[in-house]
Amino acid sequence: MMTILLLFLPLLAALVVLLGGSKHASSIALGLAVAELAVTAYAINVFQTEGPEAFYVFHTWIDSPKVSFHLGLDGLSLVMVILTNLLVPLIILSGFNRTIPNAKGYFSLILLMQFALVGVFMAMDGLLYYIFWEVALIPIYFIALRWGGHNRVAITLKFFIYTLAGSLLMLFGFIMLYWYNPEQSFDIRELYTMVISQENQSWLFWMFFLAFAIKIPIVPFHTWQADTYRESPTQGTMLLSGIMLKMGIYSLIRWLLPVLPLGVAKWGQLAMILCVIGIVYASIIALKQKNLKNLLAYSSVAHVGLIAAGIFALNIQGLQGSVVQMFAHGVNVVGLFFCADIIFNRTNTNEISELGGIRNLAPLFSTMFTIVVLGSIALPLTNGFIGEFLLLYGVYEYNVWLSVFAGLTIILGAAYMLRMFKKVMLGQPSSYVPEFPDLYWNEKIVLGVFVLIIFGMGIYPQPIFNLVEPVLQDILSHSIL
Amino acid sequence: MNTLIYTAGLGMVCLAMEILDLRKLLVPVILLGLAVIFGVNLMSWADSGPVIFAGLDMSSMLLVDHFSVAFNGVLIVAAAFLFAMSHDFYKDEQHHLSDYLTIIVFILCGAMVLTSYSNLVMMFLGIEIVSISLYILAGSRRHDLRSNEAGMKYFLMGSFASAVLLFGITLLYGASGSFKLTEIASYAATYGMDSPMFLVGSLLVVCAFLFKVAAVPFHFWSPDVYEGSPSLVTTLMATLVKVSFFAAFYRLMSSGFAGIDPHTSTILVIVAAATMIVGNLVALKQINFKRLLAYSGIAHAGYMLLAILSLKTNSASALLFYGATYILATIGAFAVALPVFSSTGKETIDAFDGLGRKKPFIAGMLTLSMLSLAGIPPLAGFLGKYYIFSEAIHNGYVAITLLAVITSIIGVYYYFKVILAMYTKAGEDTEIQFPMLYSIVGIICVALSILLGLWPGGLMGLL
Amino acid sequence: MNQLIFISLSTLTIVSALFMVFSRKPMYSVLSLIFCFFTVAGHYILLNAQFLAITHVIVYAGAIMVLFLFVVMLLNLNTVADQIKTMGFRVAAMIGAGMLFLVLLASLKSTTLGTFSFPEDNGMGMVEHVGMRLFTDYLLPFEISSILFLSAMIGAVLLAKKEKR
Amino acid sequence: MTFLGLMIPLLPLLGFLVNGLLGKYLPKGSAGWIGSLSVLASFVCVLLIFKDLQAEQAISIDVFNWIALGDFSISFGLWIDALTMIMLMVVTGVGFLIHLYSIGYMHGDEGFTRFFTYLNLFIFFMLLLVMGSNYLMMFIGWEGVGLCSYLLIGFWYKNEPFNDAAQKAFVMNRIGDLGFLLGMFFILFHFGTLDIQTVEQLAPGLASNGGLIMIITLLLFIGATGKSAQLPLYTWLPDAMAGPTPVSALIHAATMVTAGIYMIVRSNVLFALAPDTLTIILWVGVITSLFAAIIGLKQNDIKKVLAYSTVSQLGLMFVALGLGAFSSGIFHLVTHAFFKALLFLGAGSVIHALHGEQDIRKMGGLKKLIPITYITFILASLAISGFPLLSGFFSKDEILAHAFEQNKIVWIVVAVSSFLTAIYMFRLVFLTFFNNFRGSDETRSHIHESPWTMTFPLVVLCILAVLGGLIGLPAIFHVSHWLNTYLASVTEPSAALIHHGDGISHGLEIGLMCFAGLAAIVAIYLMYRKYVMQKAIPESEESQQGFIKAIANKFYVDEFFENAIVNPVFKLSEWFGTFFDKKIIDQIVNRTATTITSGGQALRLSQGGNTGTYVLAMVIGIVVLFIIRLLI
Amino acid sequence: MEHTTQLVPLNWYLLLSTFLFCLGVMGVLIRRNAIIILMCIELMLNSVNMLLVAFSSYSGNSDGQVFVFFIMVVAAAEVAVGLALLVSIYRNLGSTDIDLLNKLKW
Repeated sequence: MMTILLLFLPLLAALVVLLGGSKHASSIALGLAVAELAVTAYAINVFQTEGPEAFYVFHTWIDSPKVSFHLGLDGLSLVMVILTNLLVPLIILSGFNRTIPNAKGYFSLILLMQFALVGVFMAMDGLLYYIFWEVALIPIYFIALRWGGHNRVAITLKFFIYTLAGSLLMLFGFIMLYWYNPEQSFDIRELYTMVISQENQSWLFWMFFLAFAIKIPIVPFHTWQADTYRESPTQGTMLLSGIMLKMGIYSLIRWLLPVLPLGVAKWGQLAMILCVIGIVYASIIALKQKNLKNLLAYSSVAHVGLIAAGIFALNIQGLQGSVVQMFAHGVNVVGLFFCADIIFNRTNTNEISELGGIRNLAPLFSTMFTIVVLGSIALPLTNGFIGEFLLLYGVYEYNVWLSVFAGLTIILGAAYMLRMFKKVMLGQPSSYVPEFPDLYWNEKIVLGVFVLIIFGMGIYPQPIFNLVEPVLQDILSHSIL
Repeated sequence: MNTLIYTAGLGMVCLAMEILDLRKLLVPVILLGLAVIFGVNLMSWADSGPVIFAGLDMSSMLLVDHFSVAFNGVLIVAAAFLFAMSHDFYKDEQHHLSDYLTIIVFILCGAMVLTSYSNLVMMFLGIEIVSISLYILAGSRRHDLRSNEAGMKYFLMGSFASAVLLFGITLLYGASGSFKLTEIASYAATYGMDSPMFLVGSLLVVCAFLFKVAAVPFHFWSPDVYEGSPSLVTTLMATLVKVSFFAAFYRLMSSGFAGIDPHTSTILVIVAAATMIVGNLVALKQINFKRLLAYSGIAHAGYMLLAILSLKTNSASALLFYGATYILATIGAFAVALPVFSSTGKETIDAFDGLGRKKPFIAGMLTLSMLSLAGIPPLAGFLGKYYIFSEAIHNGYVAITLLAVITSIIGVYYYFKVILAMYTKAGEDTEIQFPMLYSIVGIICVALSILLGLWPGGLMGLL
Repeated sequence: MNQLIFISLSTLTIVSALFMVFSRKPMYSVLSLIFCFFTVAGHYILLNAQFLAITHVIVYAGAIMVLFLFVVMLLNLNTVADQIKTMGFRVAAMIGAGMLFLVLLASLKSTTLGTFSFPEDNGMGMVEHVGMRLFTDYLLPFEISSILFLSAMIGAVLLAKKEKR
Repeated sequence: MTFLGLMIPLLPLLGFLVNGLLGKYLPKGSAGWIGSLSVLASFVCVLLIFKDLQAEQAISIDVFNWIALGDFSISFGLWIDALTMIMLMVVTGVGFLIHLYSIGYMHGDEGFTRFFTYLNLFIFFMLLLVMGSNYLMMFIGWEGVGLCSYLLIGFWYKNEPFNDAAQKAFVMNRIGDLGFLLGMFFILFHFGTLDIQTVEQLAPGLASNGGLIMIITLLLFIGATGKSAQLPLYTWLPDAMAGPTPVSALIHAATMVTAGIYMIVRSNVLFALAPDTLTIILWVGVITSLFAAIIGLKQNDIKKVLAYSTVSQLGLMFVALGLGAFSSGIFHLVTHAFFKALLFLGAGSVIHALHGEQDIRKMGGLKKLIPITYITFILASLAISGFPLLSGFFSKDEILAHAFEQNKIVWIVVAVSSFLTAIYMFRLVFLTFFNNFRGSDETRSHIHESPWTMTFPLVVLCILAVLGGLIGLPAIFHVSHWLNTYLASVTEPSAALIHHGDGISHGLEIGLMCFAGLAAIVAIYLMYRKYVMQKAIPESEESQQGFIKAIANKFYVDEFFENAIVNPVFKLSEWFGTFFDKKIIDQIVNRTATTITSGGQALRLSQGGNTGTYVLAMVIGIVVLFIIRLLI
Repeated sequence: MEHTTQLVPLNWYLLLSTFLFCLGVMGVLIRRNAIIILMCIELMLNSVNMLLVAFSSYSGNSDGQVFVFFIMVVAAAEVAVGLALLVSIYRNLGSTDIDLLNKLKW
């Protein structure tokens, strides 16, 4: 019941917002998203006392082929659901004080997106998972298409088709799995335990990996990303970067490693190298980006590259690091994009060369921005550090030289972030920044929460470790043969 | 059987109402009649079996089985949608209304014959009833040269294909000595592979069917005819007729040729591949909406050929489900397109410009229909594709399914062209008249699309 | 004897068909097709399908071809010779049709027709027998074809009738 | 004790939080006192612990389990032993004085509150660094002080070059940090823990794996070179002088830059097990010390001279470590903290008096105008130059003695560099305080001595700089070397592992001391003759030539880094960003799409509208299908 | 027919029909006049009819002959519709040349 409520409340909310009219759309949406957050909080409580069994939902959905409505909430899912349900209210709140045409549609799509994301994280049946995965794509596409920037049409279409291409390959992979499965079902428990020959796994690996790699994105499948992030409306970018790309990473852990261990054994090394190349490559590109959102997009590519690398390291440190870092990156990158939005909102530009001197005009904003930047460059005691430390250690256990190479991210990350910060915030105010009102109340709340999370997680990450430890151990036991 | 008779009777009633000058009641009466027929069809589900006609056992001619009843049901629903839309579509041609509607009723009869034949004679007659009626409808805008052209092209090529079909049937008859599917099947099972005449005949019949379902390289008629025909007729061709031909094709392959021999399967694989590629690729560059849907129809034919290839118990269900979802999505799209066309006077994609702002609800319907055609979950189109692909993979057609997956990615692009037009372009200020019946049809179609996407069991479990 | 008749009839059939296909004047084509149909009727008789032969003459030569003639004359098509397709296309068409013929022959050449025997004149082609078949086994298609006719009838009227405006 | 131990870092943190969160609600100027007193309170805690804690005792405080997963766990733990005590006293003691000084120095600055917020945060992180019980804790402090250094260098953020300097400092530190991080990975992987004490105990057991220990120590040393500004990662430190002068005194002289030395001494067993690493450290220290001293000769910015001096002195400390004389390194660290902090504060006082003027060519004759500053500054200069019996004399001499004992070449180079130290220091002193004022009269009229908050720390530090040597009097004075004794519990485990020289006789030691003292005096005299008697003033940059010009331009090291690393990376970034990413990778994606569409266009044209063609296509289709059928 | 007469091998009919069929195909391909094309299609149908009758007679199975009736029915309907279309086009276009019907393409 709990699970059902958790899943369907956002859908209901989306409908309510859609029918509620544009005038109060944002408030209604926020209220319902907070309600969902409250449900999540309650779910955490239940999880602590009763464990994952309390969330088990199983209904036969389609008889032939056997698809079941199988939902579950283990630690890993719970972490992702918390991330989603925590970020969505903040994302909605970030849209206050902004003029949004047809607000009811906008917020309703955001909530629809939340529904799909929660579904992705809770689905324990391959096809159900796939459906949620695809459904998540629709609202974000329309958000970007309807409310995006000037070049949105071509760019969002590219994004849509590119990611859909990956997804359809995954669908193909799932169908293959279905028929390889002697029980002929998509149930995750059976997929974990079934035996597939190395040959089949090795090409199935690419079916899945491509889908995830495009979504995450891992270099060289990243070229849709910067453009899409730039052209999407801020809330869209936040959804995309904060939660949606986590779908890919989550799926690597949940669906790729344990289902295709032999495939991972064969190709994991290559994937790992791709990830690590991506880290350095994207970091270097970020150094000289001229647009703030582009820079953040490339920094995101670098960060998620490291997360994915940690996963392919196939050890508990790497996996734990990736989960923690998913959460941390979700918060940080959303915070960064929100800061970019605050700047754009007041100056109408995101070109780095046109900005400067904001520090002086908006001290509170600057402080918050600084903290988010610090989180993102993984300063100890911020959330970014825990993840990055574990991830690099995971990679180190996998291969020393790769970890050296991947470790360059801490140098380059600092370089491009601080360079950006310097040019945007410090120095003398530029002509584009005649006046810069400090944070509005909603911005204060959003950034304030982010700052709290950044430090909270940085200082006491152990709850997340404890939540996901059993799941990750189980997944590792399936993925290392 | 009764279904067929009632339907034919309905056609007669239509003609009679013309004489009695009751045109205004025509559409309601037909819809009512279809409801009755749907009920009759449902009843024949339970006692499907040999067909008795005037005391004679006609089971060698028609066989009412679950397959035919299920398909008939889908076709009746599709026809009901078409009739509902015809009320407004033919508003300016009231004096011909009964003619058009009667012909459509007869097409439905032909389609029912196609779903349930058990004799090549019946198959041939079914095909011809549908085809000849369509030639008429395609060319029915007499003063429109494009309609004339569509009718003529369709007629010439269709007749040519009929001749090929007949030649094939003749050779089959020559080889097996019968037109009965059962006897042909037993012949095929015994000598099929050794009899050149049988092989040639079956190949020619297959070619004729490939023409009727618009598979490459027999597809050339379809874009031109779809474009030139009156839009409602295009809808009819794209939905009811296409699916009934597929049902007939499936019936022929499964009960006539007793499964599929490796040669035919290779040929069908090649044709399916070419169909998917050509259909999807050419659709990319279309600017006319009907033409776009024609190529989309070609592409979908490619996917449905996978179901023909698979030929297992489940693949009939898959075909039924796919056909139903395809019909729903296409009719849903046309329910929006028809009034837009008549309001703007254009049939190109830019007729939809700005619809997202002007009529968000209507635009939403079209969007969902397009998404269903593109196979995006949770709409039914996704599950349709999924079933077809799954069956094909299960039967070992992995490579062709992979191609189908890849081409369906391309497909997304052109479906989205329509969506983009609605939401990103400004468009002219022409007022879009949107009659009630279109909205009702659209809503029902989209609702059914969503419903089938969420609970496919109702339709999937039938066969 | 039979072979001789067959060969001569076939020659006439083929020649008239060729003339029909290649004649530039529609009227000549129609006339040669009518002639061709008569020769086909001859084949039917040769094959002991007497009733069919009669029907064939009545339906084809008597009705269909008259309709053709009527249209040709109505539309006054005989005044100018038909346009012909480009040379390239004609060559392609010849090759295409020739290839079709060759392929069909190649596929059919190994056919053994062992199950066929000499056609006895057992009255199979007479009107009683055919009538019996039509109204018993083939009753359903017979009735169904009426739908076809009805449809075609409506259509022909719909398409060809002059509008009163 | 535990409570006091906890309070040590928490008090500055509290100061930070109060200033940072409530700063704008508090009365103007109170931030300085809050900041200073919190550090003073912390210092008091340190003293209280020092009173009770025996040299060989240690306090271990586990705050909570920070990261526990799989087979390792890292606690958020503090560790206080003798070495920590020394560092704590330096950090909180000197830190407090500098806080106090800042109240006067920063008076009236619009970022007054912010300044103390950062400064307190710095103290907190520095305390974490020295108190951390495991390497990860140390790393928190390590990066945290880097952050504060960044924030404080770029304190005046409206000035673009200052921001560049701040960024440079952070990024260069990060290079070292990567080394540190990798070192930690090796430790964690092979020792299964990051707890420093455990690692030190386990290390001898793994000594047979010589390469491993060497890799670990080298990586840690890379971290140290970054933080402690050694070759080749030193260039950020001179630039870091962009920050307010108290920052230079606290962070870039007394505390943060010595973190590298602290870290190596902290892991002395590991380093002792890797003699090759020690040799590398030795030579890096030697070269840095000489190199920076030479550059210092020709600098005209009062703070730059001190900065290069710092680099040089840090090099000297690394020499000590490289020689295995860990406690000597610490000794010099402590005395250096005193006199270098004093020098910076004095320089700050000068700059304060001159309203921001930093060029020594525009100073002169200040000794009468700001006497307290003058006296303390000159005493500090004597101390750093190794003038006999001042603190620097003893600490430096101890290192020289170790060098002489082990490696004569090292001794010579180090002796030369200390000689140069005296030269550039007194060049600075004479140019600043002697002769006549060379600036404008307008400036001259405003020069006045600093307020007591600034002079008091000068005096206290001056006393320490003069007497600081007492904690480590050499054996020839027939008193026990207090520092060595005190640190024995820390350094003893490694002492056994290092092959020391045979030791040198008392006579030789006295000789060396005399030689060093004499050299300092000679140097001072030379400078006196040149700059006071001959009244020379340094030439302008344009007239310099050859080697002198190279020195004045810091051997073009910055330019070298700029052209060899930074610019290529930026070029690469532009190439990746505008060409490779857009024109290659993205084009592959886009071209796939355009190829498909143009394929669609081509196929579309096959649909020519001609029925004959369509039928022909059908016929050909049938033929082809038949042929396929016949062939297979 | 007497038994003594020499039999016509069934293959001959097969050959003749195939030839006529292909001739019809060729006619459809090379002619531009819709009426002639329609006639060529009739020719194709006739070739089929003939073969059907041949098979029917040779196998003593009257199904083929019955089928020919249905083909005739269909042919008649087809011709009726086709000629109606043709007349309709002729009214608009003034010609029956199908190569002029190329408004719908691409």
